[in-house]
Amino acid sequence: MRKNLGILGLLVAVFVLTAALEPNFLTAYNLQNTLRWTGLFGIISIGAAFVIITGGIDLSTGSVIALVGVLTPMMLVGAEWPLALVLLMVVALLLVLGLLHGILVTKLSLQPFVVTLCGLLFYRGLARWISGDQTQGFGAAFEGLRQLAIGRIVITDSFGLPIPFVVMVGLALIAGAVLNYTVWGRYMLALGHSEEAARYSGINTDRMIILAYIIAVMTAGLGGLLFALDVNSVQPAVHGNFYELYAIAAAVLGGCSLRGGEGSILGVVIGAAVLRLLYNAINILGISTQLEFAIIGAVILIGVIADEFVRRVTSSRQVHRAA
Amino acid sequence: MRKNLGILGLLVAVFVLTAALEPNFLTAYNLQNTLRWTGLFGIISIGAAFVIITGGIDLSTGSVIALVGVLTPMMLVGAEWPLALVLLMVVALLLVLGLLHGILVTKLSLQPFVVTLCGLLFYRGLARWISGDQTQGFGAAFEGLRQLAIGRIVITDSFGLPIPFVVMVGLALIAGAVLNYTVWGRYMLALGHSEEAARYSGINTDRMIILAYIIAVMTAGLGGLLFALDVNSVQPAVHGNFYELYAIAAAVLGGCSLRGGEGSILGVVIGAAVLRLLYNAINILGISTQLEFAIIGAVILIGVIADEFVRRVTSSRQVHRAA
Amino acid sequence: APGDESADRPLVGYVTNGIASFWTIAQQGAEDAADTLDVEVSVLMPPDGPAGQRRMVQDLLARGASGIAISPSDPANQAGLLSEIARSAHLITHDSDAPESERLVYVGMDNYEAGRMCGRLLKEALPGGGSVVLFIGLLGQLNADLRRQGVIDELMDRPSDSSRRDPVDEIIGNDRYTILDTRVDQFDFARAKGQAEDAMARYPDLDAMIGLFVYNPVQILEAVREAGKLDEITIVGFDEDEATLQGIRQGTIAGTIVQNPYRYGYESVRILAALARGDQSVIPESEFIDIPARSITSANVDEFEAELKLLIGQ
Amino acid sequence: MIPEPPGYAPAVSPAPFLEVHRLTKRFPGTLALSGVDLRVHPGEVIAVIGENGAGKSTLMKILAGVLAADEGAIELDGQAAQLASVRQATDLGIALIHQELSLLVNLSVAANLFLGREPNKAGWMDKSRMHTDSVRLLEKVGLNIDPGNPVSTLTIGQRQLVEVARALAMDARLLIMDEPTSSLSAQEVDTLFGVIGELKAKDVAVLYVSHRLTEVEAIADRVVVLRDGEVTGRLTGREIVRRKMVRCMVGRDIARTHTRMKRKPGEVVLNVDRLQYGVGRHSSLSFSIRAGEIVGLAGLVGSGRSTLLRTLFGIESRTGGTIWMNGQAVRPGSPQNAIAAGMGLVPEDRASQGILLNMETRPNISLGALHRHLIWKGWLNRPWERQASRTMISQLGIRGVRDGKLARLLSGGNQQKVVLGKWLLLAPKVLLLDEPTRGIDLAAKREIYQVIEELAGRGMAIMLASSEMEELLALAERVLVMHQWGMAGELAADELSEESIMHLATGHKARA
Ligand SMILES: Nc1ncnc2c1ncn2[C@@H]1O[C@H](COP(=O)(O)OP(=O)(O)OP(=O)(O)O)[C@@H](O)[C@H]1O
Ligand SMILES: Nc1ncnc2c1ncn2[C@@H]1O[C@H](COP(=O)(O)OP(=O)(O)OP(=O)(O)O)[C@@H](O)[C@H]1O
Ligand SMILES: [Mg+2]
Ligand SMILES: [Mg+2]
Repeated sequence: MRKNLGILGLLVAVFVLTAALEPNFLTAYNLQNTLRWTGLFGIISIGAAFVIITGGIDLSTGSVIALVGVLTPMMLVGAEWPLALVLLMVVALLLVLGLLHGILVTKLSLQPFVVTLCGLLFYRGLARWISGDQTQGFGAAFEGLRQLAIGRIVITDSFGLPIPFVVMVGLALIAGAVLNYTVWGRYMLALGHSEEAARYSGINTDRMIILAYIIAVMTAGLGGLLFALDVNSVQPAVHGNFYELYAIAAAVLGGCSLRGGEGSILGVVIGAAVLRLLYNAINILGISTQLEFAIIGAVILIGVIADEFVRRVTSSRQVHRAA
Repeated sequence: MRKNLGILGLLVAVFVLTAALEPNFLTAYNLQNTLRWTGLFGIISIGAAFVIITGGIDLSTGSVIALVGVLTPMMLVGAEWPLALVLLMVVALLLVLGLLHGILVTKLSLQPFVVTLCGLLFYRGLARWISGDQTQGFGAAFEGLRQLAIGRIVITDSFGLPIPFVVMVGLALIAGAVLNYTVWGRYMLALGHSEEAARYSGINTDRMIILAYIIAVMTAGLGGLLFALDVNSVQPAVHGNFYELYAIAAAVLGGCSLRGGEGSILGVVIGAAVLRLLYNAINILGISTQLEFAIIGAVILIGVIADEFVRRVTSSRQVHRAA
Repeated sequence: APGDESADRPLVGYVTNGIASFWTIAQQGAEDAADTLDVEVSVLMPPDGPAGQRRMVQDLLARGASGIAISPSDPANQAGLLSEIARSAHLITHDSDAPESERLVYVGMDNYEAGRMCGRLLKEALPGGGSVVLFIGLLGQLNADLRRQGVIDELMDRPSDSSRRDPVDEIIGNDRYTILDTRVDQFDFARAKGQAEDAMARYPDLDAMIGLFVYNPVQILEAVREAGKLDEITIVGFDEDEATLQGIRQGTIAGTIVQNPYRYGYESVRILAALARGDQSVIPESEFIDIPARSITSANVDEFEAELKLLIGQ
Repeated sequence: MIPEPPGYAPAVSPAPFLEVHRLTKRFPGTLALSGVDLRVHPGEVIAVIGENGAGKSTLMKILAGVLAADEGAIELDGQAAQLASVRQATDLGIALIHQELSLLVNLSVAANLFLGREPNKAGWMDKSRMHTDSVRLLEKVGLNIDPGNPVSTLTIGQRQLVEVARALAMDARLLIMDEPTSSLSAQEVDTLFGVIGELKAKDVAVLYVSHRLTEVEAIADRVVVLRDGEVTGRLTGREIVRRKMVRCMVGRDIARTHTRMKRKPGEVVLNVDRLQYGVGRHSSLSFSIRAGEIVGLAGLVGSGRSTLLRTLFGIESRTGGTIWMNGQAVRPGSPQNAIAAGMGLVPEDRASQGILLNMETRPNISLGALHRHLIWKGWLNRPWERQASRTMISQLGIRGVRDGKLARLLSGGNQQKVVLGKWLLLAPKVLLLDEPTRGIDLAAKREIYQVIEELAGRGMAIMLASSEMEELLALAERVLVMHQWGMAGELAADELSEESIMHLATGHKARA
């Protein structure tokens, strides 16, 4: 918790500032939307965090999102296969992809950046080729299924919790528990610090790394399904472009070190929330979209710099206390 | 040299295969084009390699290319400033950006991935904002300057060496010399292996890292200028998107390890050539553009896997010889 | 609609389907209309297709926009989003239509028809027929697909049917014209240029190149000029990039099909402003405000440029 | 080669726990083990000794499942056993304490103690049990620290004790210790021997690797000597005396005591005036060293010796005071300033601070002095570099190593010599040595002592921080003793003895 104070402060600051400048920000409608987007991006960021914690990186997220987003409607609407079969096929595909990433990284000792960069290129090409570059969507059918992405759990008349957000919270709880209270989480943190030392401790590091890549691809796939259901219109060439960078940015903002071995799920979720909130703030304050990227870049930088200062101050204070 | 055999083999394989399948591939016109593109991408890849060798990464390349591509025509054509002044300003700007990256990475010990990711976002936003999202170009003026990008040094009637390729070769020679024959190159390699041990040996590691980031931004800027002169119309929102990934991919294909400490400039240049050759091959063989990404992803993967096998075989052969 | 309580300066939204210089001209029109009619306009250009549109529309609604003009990337699948707009604001479409939705009016042209016009331009410039390669930024977006199909159908002399789709990787031909390929560049100008070069390398006897997105004719022209094939290859294109117009003036480009993005922007905001103030009369019976595409060739290029300069106030 | 005598069986137990037959291991360019036989019975302590690079660590790693042997058979309890992974070896009851520290410094001590074997139910860790067990284990090895602290806050010595505790946690039947005491001072070594005694009583077998022959004399039931991958001697009981061990190791006698050369100290080179260091510590140190002097720095584990040296060298920031070199104040802030002023530091943590493991030997040796020998501007002088590394390799007796070999593949002792060579090339006026012979074999140690003496003879001032009492007594002309980051006192040549040093190091006031 203490480690996430910096990023939490940033979240509160952006929130309060936006609310003060634009009252419409606090409408139930807007808050719901922001929560829904936070849920969607939070899901993929949690998966990214696992890989980062083991000292790897996953650049394929955006392309996996595109691939799932193209395949699911093609199978459901185009080929009219039953839902259960389609889901089974998607899960099987994701498992294979995650396994592949993991095996290439461990057994062939290829660099994670390279393996997943190839994934980024390959799956995007695959999605474009399979669909013939045609936009895919569920049309007006599958309204029920689409509730998974656009539905909400009603709380008051006007406000409800969007389902993607609820899914994300559930996922975060599980992920947090795995990371902090199970041996597997401990193994991942350990091998993130030093794979060699972890292996010398008798940990099956390969298996844990493969597991992390599977988790990342699975959450990307889950995110991809929800994104597709939400947007309901998937352009194979652009859908999910750069999403891996958002996921990684959220994880890093949330305290994951790309050197591995460090990270908290709560932080990652807050990180994703900050990013989404920023997007929302820029649009709702009517700031030129041209500045969108610039502002987000600047805020991430400010966030990590602030974090670094907090760390330096607290660590020097600790020393003083110890003396 | 021996280390680059794998990637050289890949280059030859793609070359021979394409030439066999499509005779037009060997026309002077096509070879010139491929060389020009290789030059352009090679330039930015060499810069990326320096950062990678010190154990860092530069994700801002594409956005720096966009920023330079937008600013130069705006100052030259829009504001009608003299060429020398414009070049001076661009160089000064690039120096500042490189310095900034380096200082954030060293003095504030932020993660290179994060710093340059913020750069990626920020410079892109800046380019879009300054230009108001308007496409920028040199129009019909500056034909002379544009020869830097589209001109060639005539060799025979029909064939000439494109100037960007010549520039790249020059840059590669300098870079190779710096890396292998100067203390600075040695220091970069050393600190890429272990920054701490390098510092204990009395190396000013911060200064060397900053230098690497400056080199990366400068080559990205040079590349950006040439790209802008070449396409002569720069759309701020998309110009140079993903080019950092190509630069990194070329460096990695060429034998740079993202863990730092390893890399050869010759390899990087061959890596860039492989990527450009692939693009050319896909187009000239009339393969669907939708498959472009998939093919490139697959070939990079095959390249690094082959490389890994070559390494394993040669190292086990050494063992047998020793025994 | 709830937007009716006419505030002093109602807010209206103008959402594009991407970022392009084409859209900045439309932005000019939208902002001019907003100034004249005293409304506030927010022009939003999503960098990432439908997903970005959705996000931006929702933010507009949250800000209490009284009306939104949108160029839907993918109307068939965006029904939900469009009805979400229609529930709380006036919805109109521009540039690309969504006839099935509850939109009040469509401001724009018929992209399929524009594609056919482009085909006719080529037929005039290259009456004897020949081999053709198409260049386009992105497929899968309705107006892009329609444009491409229009060109193909015109060259193949087929009857009009905007629902037809020819696959990308097949050679299409009749006794006069052969369409060898469609190359997609994803808005990467450098790649667009490279693809034009590669097409010439692959087909040394190529007769014509058609650029379907605003920058395509420019990049084609660059590549053809550098290859020294200006006399051999006929170029036609879309939109009014300065370099394209210049090429037409110099005779290196045969012609281009221009839309009128300024009017798209202006008309959209004019209608939304009137609606915001309760004036329903701006909606014609046909629910279509036609801003027809025009063919620009060397015959009318100077006239057109003068007109354009006047509009964007240069 | 000397085979294991067939009839040998100690009185403790009739059946051996572990039997190794004709074990062979090759590395590129090296035959690390060649037909090694070994038999280990429950409850016996076998010391494995040998020069640097003899193959001791390789043998231990094979037994612990880290490396696979090329040839040979391993039997456990009389049955052929596969030791293909660390996990398998631990499950069969074999635990290894690595020579190079292998702790995860960002994780807590408790997490490290149980890494890979956390008490858990269906994957869920029992954190409270880990905590209480940790306290018990740390107590056993004499460490009084909170198991919740990250390992990064511990000194090298403390970390070594944590490694021992971790091995104890495994409840192994065979405990392998690869130089467990290389950073420990006499007090901690005593604690460790106590622990080993308890293990023996519980029928646990111990394989003990060390270069400190006094320790071997004190603890071993049997000794196995390796040289160039072959067993060259097996000693039992009364045979375990220093002279015999040395003879088996190096094939000749080496004098026990090092003969000190006569020198005349020169001018004061290094003068430290009221130095304050370590954020939040309140100590103020003043001392000076003359040219040609060898000054020892003694203290218990964690007394602040290493931090002091790092501060002098500019790695750690000082909070007050001045450091004078030849009458000029040294600018703080970076090692470059210290080097420019004429200092050099051979750091304590070889693997992360001393050597670039993935670089070849030659650039490692030349790294510090490169900039003094340029051809022009920044251009490397490669012929000089080649020459210099060759010279150092022969001068320091780095045996069997070509300068193209990756540093990682050198034995620990040879790595240490490479680091020393790097600083010798730079010829500093003041050389700070932090545990310079950690993990170095006897013969090499003598050679290094010789080098140090010669350097001092040529007028270099040397500050030697060491945990090894013998070393301090052999080399230092006077010794500064630290206690809890402060100077407890100074002992002149005639006051020097093990007792007097320990007296000060444990916090007693200097005798009047
Ligand atoms: N992975 C490796 N690859 C190549 N050679 C190696 C490797 N590991 C060890 N060696 C070599 O094998 C030999 C034995 O090394 P080992 O580490 O077993 O020696 P040691 O007896 O433990 O020495 P020390 O006392 O210095 O620790 C050395 O020559 C060393 O250079
Ligand atoms: N990075 C650190 N953060 C906090 N405390 C530290 C750190 N490094 C060392 N210490 C503490 O500083 C004290 C002295 O450490 P130092 O390494 O200087 O001792 P030392 O006398 O060299 O001991 P050793 O022989 O164990 O190396 C120890 O109590 C240790 O816990
Ligand atoms: Mg050893
Ligand atoms: Mg120490």
